[in-house]
Amino acid sequence: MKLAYYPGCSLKGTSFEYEVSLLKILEAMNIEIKEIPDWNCCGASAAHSINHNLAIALPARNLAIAEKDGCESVLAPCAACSNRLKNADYELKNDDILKKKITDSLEMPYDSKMSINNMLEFLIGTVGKDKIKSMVKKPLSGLKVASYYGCLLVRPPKVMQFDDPENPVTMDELVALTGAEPVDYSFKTECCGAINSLSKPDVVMALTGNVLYDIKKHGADLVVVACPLCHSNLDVRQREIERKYDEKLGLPVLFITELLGLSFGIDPKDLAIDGHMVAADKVLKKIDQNI
Amino acid sequence: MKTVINEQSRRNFAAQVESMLHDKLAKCYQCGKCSAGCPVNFEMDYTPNQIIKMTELGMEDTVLNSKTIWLCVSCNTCSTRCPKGFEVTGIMDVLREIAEKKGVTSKVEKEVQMFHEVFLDNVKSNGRIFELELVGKYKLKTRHLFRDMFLAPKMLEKGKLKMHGEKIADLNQIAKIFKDFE
Amino acid sequence: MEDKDVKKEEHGAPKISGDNSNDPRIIAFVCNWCTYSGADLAGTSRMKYSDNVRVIKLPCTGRIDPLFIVEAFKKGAKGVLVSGCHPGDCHYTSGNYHSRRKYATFRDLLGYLGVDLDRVEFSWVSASEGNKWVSIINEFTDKIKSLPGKSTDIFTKK
Amino acid sequence: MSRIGVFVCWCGSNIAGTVDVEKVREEAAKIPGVVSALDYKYMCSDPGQNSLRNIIKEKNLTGVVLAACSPHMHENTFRKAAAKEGLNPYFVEIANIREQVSWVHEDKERATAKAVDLMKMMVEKVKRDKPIEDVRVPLNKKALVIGGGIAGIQAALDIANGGVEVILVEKEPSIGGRMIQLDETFPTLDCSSCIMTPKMVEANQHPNIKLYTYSEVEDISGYIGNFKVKIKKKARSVVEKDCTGCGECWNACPMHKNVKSEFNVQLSERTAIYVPFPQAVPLVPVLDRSVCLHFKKGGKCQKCYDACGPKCINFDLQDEIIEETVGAIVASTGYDLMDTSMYGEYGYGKYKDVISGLQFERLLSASGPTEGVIKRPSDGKTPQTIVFVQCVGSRDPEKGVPYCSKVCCMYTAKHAKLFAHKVHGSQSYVFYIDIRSTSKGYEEFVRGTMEQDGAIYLRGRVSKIYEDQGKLIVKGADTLSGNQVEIAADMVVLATGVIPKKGSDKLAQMLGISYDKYGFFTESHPKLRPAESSTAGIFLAGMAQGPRDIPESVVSGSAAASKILGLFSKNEYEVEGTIANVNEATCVACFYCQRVCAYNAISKKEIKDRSGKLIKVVANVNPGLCTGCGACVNACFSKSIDVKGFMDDQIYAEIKALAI
Repeated sequence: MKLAYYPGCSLKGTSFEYEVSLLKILEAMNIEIKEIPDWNCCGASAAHSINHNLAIALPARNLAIAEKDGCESVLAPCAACSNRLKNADYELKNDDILKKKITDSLEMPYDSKMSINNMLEFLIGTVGKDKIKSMVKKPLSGLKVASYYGCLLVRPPKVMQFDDPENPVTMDELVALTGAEPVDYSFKTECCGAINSLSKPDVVMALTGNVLYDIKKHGADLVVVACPLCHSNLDVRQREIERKYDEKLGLPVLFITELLGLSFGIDPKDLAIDGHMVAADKVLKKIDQNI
Repeated sequence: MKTVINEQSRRNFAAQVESMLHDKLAKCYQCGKCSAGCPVNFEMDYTPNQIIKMTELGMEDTVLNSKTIWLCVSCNTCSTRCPKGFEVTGIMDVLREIAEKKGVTSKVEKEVQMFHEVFLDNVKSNGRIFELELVGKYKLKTRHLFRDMFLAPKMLEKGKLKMHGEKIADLNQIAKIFKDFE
Repeated sequence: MEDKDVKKEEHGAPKISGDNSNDPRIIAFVCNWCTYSGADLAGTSRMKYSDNVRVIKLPCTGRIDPLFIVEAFKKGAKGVLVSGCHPGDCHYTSGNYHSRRKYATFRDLLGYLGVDLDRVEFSWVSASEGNKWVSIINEFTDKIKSLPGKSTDIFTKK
Repeated sequence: MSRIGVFVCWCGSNIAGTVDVEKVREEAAKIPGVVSALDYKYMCSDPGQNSLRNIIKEKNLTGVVLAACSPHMHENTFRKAAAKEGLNPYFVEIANIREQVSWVHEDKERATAKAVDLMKMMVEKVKRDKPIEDVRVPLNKKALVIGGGIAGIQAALDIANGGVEVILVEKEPSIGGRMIQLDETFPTLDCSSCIMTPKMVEANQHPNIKLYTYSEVEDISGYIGNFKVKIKKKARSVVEKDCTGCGECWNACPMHKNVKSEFNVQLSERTAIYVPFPQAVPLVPVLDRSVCLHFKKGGKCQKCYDACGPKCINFDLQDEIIEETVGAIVASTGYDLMDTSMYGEYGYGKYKDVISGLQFERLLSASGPTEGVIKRPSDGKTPQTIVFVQCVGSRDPEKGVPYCSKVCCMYTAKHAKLFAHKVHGSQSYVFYIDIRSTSKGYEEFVRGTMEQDGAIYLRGRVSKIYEDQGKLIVKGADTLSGNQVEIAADMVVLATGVIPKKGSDKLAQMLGISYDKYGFFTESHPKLRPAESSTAGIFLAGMAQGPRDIPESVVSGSAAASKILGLFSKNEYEVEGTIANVNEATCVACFYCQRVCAYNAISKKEIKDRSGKLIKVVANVNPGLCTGCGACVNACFSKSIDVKGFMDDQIYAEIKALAI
């Protein structure tokens, strides 16, 4: 079964670390994926915010291409992309009139049989816990890790069909596999402000600040995420938030793929951890001292 | 505040929203759980449950010009917890789409609206997002030239902002999609 | 009054039991507890509906023998309506389930006998649904009127 | 030869205004077999009824058709009138020309034609009517009450005081139900156990009441007047008649602090041998074998046995099956609370200080785990700020149930009031959607909670509760001020919705009574027969029917009791004769009829000759159970079963009367 890969725009740009680390751990685990040929942007929040049909048509093109390419499931590491792909798939399944309009416009059929996976579903479901556990060469014991899920992975539950929308645990389970200690806290699925990062920076800082300070209060050494938008807000804006609220955070924000890579014993440089705005040096040192 | 209800325009507006939403406004019983959990409620001029009620009452101008519809970040907390299963997030999308189609420019939250427009322009011309171009055009349009500028050097240094964007091969198809659905 | 008279002329003299596709005879088999009461409620609420229908009261739709339906067509009915309580609301606990299950089986039988299945309708009307009774009767009557053919064509030869 | 009389009623202008009644009468007179046709202004009036009776007598009528209002209105009136002249009352048929003709049609000519058709149908039907006798069933004058909460106790006491024997079956070790778990009751703040305990004792001591606690109804068969009941008396491991309730056994039990107390809703622990609460009735302990060391570790521990003075502990006692025959049953099985841990956003089960309303009752109660001092489960500190959240699970079709649980508005107001009384200077906040306070003194009570006791009411739901530095942060909305509200509380009380007692659907199936999709028992008629179930002889009481408060439960218990006393005031029960009837000569004993009968009314009957030799087996209809639905008629392949009053030939004749 061919596994389609839909990187999305962020993984090719501001969140290149996510793609680098993903490809690295896949290489280590000997898993092949195939990038959807000539994929296009899913339209992200902008499309569904002002044009419902466009928000279905743009992702539908990618799904139809992947299907034509002989794939039955697709990995969309970006939480926003997987959310939009799942939404489009859901609407096409439930609205025959719209489906006809869209497939007519695309001049491509779509059979609605694609299984769409976000990064966590892919890791737990497709790769499997046993495989991941067997890969861990450098257990991250002593490291306290908070998993931040945000909105897009779990909501709306009827469309996402993933984990408990109020208290998800999939990422925590992955963290536990690396030997690190998952940290429970209250704001696992509170919103970071996501799409309004550029247009309403103050709002975003307030929301992201809430999440980060709650994580800090619960004693985490670092945060893992599976969403480029969350990463952007938690990492890129962290210095600003510290200044605004005049309280130090110093929380490195890693992608879950990077955390797995570290536990696999992959060199942090190969995982592009130095690409983050908040330096992870302290955490990396702690890991090194473990051995 | 006072609203004189015009039955015809009330019905027209409510019916338009309901048909786009595939849901009934009367389903909402105004318990306020949406507003209780909304992460951006603190910036809004009307709470989400007020937007639903005002839509039902046909207060089209107030609703389409509200900050609320543009501040909504579509985090779906409201819809997920709604005891009636009402599409609260959905109604925000619908109202934004109506505002966009009617050319109502948000007086108070135009940045958000502009960002969405610039974003889609970017998709239209490249098939994908070229972030540097997106940020640049957005800043030109909103004239917030210097906001967030301090982030740029470090982001460039870290390789987060690419100097060249990618375009997809079949831009004709993207153009067709936009033509068919815009 | 004048208008009414003119209308009458247009249609010719109203033919009560005539064999006329424009004025079809419809027989409704209804249960005593739900639909009969629903029809009574339409009356006490002074709602108006098509006068083509003749109601035969049974204790429960579970009592309806498919041969009653065949007999009704044989005696000139152009549409047969069966109506009872909503599933789960049956006065007799499960009688309407029986009739529903039976109906599915006997639909085939009716079809085999040549009954035009478009002319048989099955519905639920509760004691509180006078308005539903009215709309079902009116819609069913309109439907029967719109169907092509005369009553003799109801038993189509295969 | 039939001699039919047709009577056409004008009903003033109600019928005569739209239907040409004279024409209907003329048409009637033309029908063969009709010997008299008459129209009259008001047939239901005394003169109308008198003319009906006179003509029956004069013309020696064999059947009567009234073209009048709906049979649901006056069928009985005219049947009674006919019966007075010696005519079998089932020889009266009604053509409904008011509700289904004159009131719903406008064209007089067409309406008249329809009225004539309906009249003709009934004439053909009445010609084929057979005399029907109502059936009489003997009654065993003893009642069974299932469930010993306030509704069941009230029913049992009322029946017993009426001089009738009652068997009261309770699943738990003690009677008392939910009410005995409550602290004070709204709106009068009576202490619940102070008013409940005497009733429990009275029920236990009443000479006409036989009490089975720690027992369950295992099987029920039969019908009104004659129900056979099997009761399973679970092994208590304590000989009831010898026990003095002294408490030496549970004091000796080494399993203290190991099992969560059901009575205190998980807020305290109990021993393996225990009484659920000090005022239990009967005051006899139960040994919980699922946790007892004697049963888990091969018989070594027998500390309770050693401590017991009268030596009434018996580890070898077995479940016992008791059989009883009763004439009527009350189902009053009560309610459970919904499991609110499904609200991930509220953290019930995750945060110790987020508790249910019933748990708060136990914290308030002097006999509760904290002896009536309000303490937080997490650290035992007295809370200063409590947030009450209403409608948790209720009015929530997505995660809970769509209905209103009815009692939460009032008990929340009571909780806030008692909290203010017990902890001076404290503050409560109540999140509500609507306040439902519609009984006597209720609205004043809620207002008092706000105005005198200072509770702040916020109109809106809560979206999330989380812990932060020892406080529970409650994120809610107040839609009246249009605000999002955040409150730091010491404790949160969820007003949890009510659902029917677990297993009540199974009991309903066993009893053959209907229940709604949630499992609440449904009334025979929601307004006019609220105490009756869908099955004759089985009555309903208490929360098992749907959410209601204590006074309503008491009323419903008394209502069920009065229905049973009324039923038992006669020696026989009369059933309408329109039931199924088997032609034994043609029955081929396939018993398809038995399979489709929802009432288990069909049994096998052996026909023997004079020497006792079996000739054949046939279907037999039990008149006490048959309701005359007619499902069996269509199941019968040999056309050997029919329903009186709705026989095949009558229905075919009605269809034929409509022939075009």
